[in-house]
Amino acid sequence: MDLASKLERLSLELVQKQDYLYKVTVNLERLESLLLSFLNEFGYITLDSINCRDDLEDGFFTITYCLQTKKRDHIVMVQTKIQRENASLPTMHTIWPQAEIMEREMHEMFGVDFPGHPTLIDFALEYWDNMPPLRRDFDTLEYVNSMNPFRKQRGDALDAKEEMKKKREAKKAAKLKAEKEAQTKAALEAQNNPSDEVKDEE
Amino acid sequence: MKNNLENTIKIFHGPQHPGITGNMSVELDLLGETIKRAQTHVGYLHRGFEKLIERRTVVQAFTIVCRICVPEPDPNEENFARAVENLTGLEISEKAKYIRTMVLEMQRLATMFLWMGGQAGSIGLGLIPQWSVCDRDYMLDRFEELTGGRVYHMYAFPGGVRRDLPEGFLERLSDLLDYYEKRIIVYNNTFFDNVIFRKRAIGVGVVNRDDVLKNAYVGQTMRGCGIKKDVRKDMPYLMYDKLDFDIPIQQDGDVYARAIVRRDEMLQSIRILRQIIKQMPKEGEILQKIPKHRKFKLPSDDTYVQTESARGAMSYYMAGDGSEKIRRMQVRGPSLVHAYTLLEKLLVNTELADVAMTMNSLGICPPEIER
Amino acid sequence: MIFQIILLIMLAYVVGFIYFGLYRNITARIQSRYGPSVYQSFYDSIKLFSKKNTVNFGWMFYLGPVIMATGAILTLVLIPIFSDSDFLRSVTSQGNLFVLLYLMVLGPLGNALAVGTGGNPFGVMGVVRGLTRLIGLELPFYIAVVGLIIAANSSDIVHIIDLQKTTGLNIINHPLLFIGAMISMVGFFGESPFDIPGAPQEVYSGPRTEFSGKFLALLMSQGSLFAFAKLVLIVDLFLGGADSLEMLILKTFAIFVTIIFIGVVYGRYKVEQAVDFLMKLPTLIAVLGLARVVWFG
Amino acid sequence: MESGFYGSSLDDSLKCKFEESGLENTHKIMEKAVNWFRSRSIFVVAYGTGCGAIEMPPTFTSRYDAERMGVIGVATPRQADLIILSGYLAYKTLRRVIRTYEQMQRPRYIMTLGSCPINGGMYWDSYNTIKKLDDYIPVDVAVTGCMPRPEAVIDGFVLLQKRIKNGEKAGWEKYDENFEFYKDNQKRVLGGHIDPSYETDWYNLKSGGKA
Amino acid sequence: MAIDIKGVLSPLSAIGTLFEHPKTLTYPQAKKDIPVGYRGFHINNLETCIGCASCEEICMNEAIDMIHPDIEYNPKNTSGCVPRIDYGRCCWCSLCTDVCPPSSLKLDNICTHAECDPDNFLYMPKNIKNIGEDVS
Repeated sequence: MDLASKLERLSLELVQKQDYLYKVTVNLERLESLLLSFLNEFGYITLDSINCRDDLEDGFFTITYCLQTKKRDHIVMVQTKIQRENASLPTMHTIWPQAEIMEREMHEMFGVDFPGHPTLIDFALEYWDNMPPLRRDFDTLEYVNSMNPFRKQRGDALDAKEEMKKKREAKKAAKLKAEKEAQTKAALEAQNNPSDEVKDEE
Repeated sequence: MKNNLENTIKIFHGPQHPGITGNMSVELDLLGETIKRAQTHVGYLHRGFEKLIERRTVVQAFTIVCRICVPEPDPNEENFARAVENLTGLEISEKAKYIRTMVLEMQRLATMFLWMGGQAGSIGLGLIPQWSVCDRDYMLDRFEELTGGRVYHMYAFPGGVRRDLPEGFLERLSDLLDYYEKRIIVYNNTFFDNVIFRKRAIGVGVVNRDDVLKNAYVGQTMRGCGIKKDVRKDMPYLMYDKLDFDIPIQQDGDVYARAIVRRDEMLQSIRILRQIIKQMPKEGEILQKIPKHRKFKLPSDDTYVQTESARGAMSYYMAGDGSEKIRRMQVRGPSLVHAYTLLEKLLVNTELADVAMTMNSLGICPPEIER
Repeated sequence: MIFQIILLIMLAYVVGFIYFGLYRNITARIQSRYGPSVYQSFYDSIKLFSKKNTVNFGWMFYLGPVIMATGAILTLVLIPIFSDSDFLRSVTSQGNLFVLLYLMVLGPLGNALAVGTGGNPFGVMGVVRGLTRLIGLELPFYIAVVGLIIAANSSDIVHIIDLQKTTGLNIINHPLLFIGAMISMVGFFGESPFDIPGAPQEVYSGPRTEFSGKFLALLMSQGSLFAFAKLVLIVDLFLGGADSLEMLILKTFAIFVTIIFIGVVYGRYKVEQAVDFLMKLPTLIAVLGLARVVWFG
Repeated sequence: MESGFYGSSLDDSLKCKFEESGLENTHKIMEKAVNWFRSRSIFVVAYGTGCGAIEMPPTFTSRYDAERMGVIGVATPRQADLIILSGYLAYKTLRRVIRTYEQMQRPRYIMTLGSCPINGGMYWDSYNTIKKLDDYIPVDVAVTGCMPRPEAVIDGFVLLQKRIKNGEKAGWEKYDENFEFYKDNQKRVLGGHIDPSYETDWYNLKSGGKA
Repeated sequence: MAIDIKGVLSPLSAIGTLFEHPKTLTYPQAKKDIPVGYRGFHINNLETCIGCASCEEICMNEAIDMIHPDIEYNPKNTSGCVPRIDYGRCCWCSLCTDVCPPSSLKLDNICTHAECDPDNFLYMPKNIKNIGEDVS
């Protein structure tokens, strides 16, 4: 592919993921210039989307820009990593107008800052004062439990595993009991009729 | 710039409004009836899908994705299934591919009928919604037979589809297509040729052709401007490379051009469905046998899939992390850019009466903007 | 006399509501469904009268429906219902077409007054649209009426009816005037393509947005009274009036169904498109009719 | 809240008047008649708060035609008797719903569609949706399903009509009686911001940023 | 002033529908046949249910509770519990029926349930052997 050689000159590797999907990984310093050269030199004029992934364990966000040419016959993902703490990215809204809304969403959902972005305000949430919700350390279930009570009628629910164990134990106990009873019965019988046994022996 | 907004009154078009497509609102600054500024507000439908999906395994997340866009769930299922298949390297059988293609095209027809109702309703032609929603219902009846669900089908499972075709299904579908062909002529007479619709729609909401490619406008917005692009042709998935169909285009870029493109696409959908009915293999595995009771382990990798929905290209970004759960799934539907970047621009200097019409013709679906 | 007036209002009320019910049914049939019961409008109006009102915009707001109802009732009383009987003759002979044309505008003005105090932007917008549309509607209708007055040499409706008995129906004698008047009558009935004031996709219910409960019921009642009055007016002017109740209902129903058909199959013009259209085509037709009357008798 | 003149028939003052003149039976019959008319004519404002919005068009158009039962769609909450909340409610929507509901005139009813307003539904662990709607506004009829078919919605209408006809205690009366309870719940979950906010100065933000 | 004659006249063809039969389903009176295989409400064959709680495990809505039934059930039931479904949670995805090892849990094609009290949506699946048999 032509793009691969072009990128090789920039010492970047183009990886083919699927039939129509390619990926370039780049570090944050070179991101802006690479996107500009994608737009101006390589002919990738469409910014399809900006995706953000929270890699909590490694402590960074993975940002993916998906670009397409005029022909729209393949997609190139330009991927970069930014620090999770005080995350900040260059804004692309001056180049691609649609980036404005994508970045606004990312700001709200991940808390990524975009210096120079004009409208970094609420996108979908209203009066939100908690952690940005799509960060993976935000526990949505805990938040729900603190805000909203569920219905209480389901209190009689049983833990099936426990019940299974209980029943198994009960069965075992019943079996043991039965065995014991049988034993004691036998023993009792033996005690009650020792004479018979003796007689038998005789 | 600020002087423009003097003497304007501010009204809210939505969220509870008969002229809005779903639950969103547009804040309008009006000078008389002329709009001086428009601002989209969403968030009334935000559920945090992407958060919910992170908490679920692949099998569990499968049932939730179709809710992302309510009027047309199937492209979502298809995208999700294909993303999982890409990540895990599953191959699906030819019959499953045909069935999925068929479901997608059926969904496209159903969505188009619903759109036609909305578009006609937005100009006060109450007759067409009554007819077209009923016609859409007949397609939902077929879905009911095939998938067991009326609106949410939950049918395209990663690795195939969940059920085989019922007996005699293809014949009944074929009958329905005959009926639809007749109906489209009726709609052509009563709606597309209607003098009022032509008068209202021609020259309104004109999209600038130069913006289209750069700003990632998709679907009919793009094809109404004379740009012949369609994911089904450019990056064919499923069986689309083996099927014969055209991409209808119009040159004007206004509401009427988009309506005509949609009408022609309905005819193309019928054409595709007829081919599928003819070519559908009799035998074939419906669902791949997945070891360990339908448990998927996604590798720590990412992928990006695109499907042509009835309103344009819909894309999913999906990444796994080596466990059963999905690390991240991001939805990029066609509405996001249309509702913000495009709508806010198009509405300026049009009239209040054009808002509902323009919005409908862009195919905006609020639940998909904010997930 | 008072008894007759009350009888007339009751007749108009019943016929108007049943017509409204039929309107819903016929529309529903064209939309291939059954539609509500014919008496649905009665149910609606009684239910609305029984609702509690908790909003208070002041007296002016609530006078609006009253003014509108007054306009409707006066219009109704001044139109001769039957051509041959003495029913209400002494009242109708007091009025002539000019008074009627004035009274027909009273309703929208009362509405404007009320909605203005309500302060709902959608209501105000609807009223402005309604008044703008009225300019367009009145022109062809007034020209047609003037043409009839010239032809009959009198502005008395009774005279116009009587004249049609000798010269033949005006619909045949002056078809151009009839077409012009009918097109604007579609607008007076608030039907598509001229239903812009209350377009739900744009301004909710337009002028009615803030009205609820009893006042909405009053609006609906006056609407059906007024609709009946307008139908009778058209019948009197162009179809030679009616000499019996059956004839009246037959003729008004024919006009009504025509209006419904036009309303169902077309969409809605924007307000300036509507005025533009009304100023051009129907006005042209009416003017041609007028010219024909003036030059050829 | 209610002024004498704009008040209504069949409220307490009227009842007193009837009772004073010894006409309790007449009042009862009148009330029954009015209840019947109320059940035959239900004006609906359909607020598509969630997925259920997709089943509203089939219910109200020619396939299922709810209008034949006297259930008629209107545009504004002022004229409506019934508000249909079709699906889950985000917090942002709940603010608008409360406002819409309070604009409706009594008697007013609420119908919810889908399992989400009942106990969270499939968004039970979502950070942005309401789990138990009847804590915040009184629900008269709940229809389950995901989504409920139009048949189920019509069943809901039939149930509501039966309730109105029998003169059973409706949600709006509960809302008036337990106003404090509902308001407290609303405040708890909406953080005091019960009215929607429309205060952001978009225009200055944009031009200021880009200049 | 050009007049679009076709555009004016062709919509009038719609009036012909007035004389056609309406397409409406008069629902409470006339019911539509819901096909077998529709994902409606749950049924559970207590004779074969083994109380394994697979359905509870797969349900991501946590809609399924295992409780002791009032009536007679399968003696081989390992836990003595049968599923009860909260219809304030269920989304009728039918994953629970897919994973059911003895296929005792199924979805019927009955699917309407309206209730005044939102507390009454805990649904005990009907004890039916097969779909179609004894729906009472």
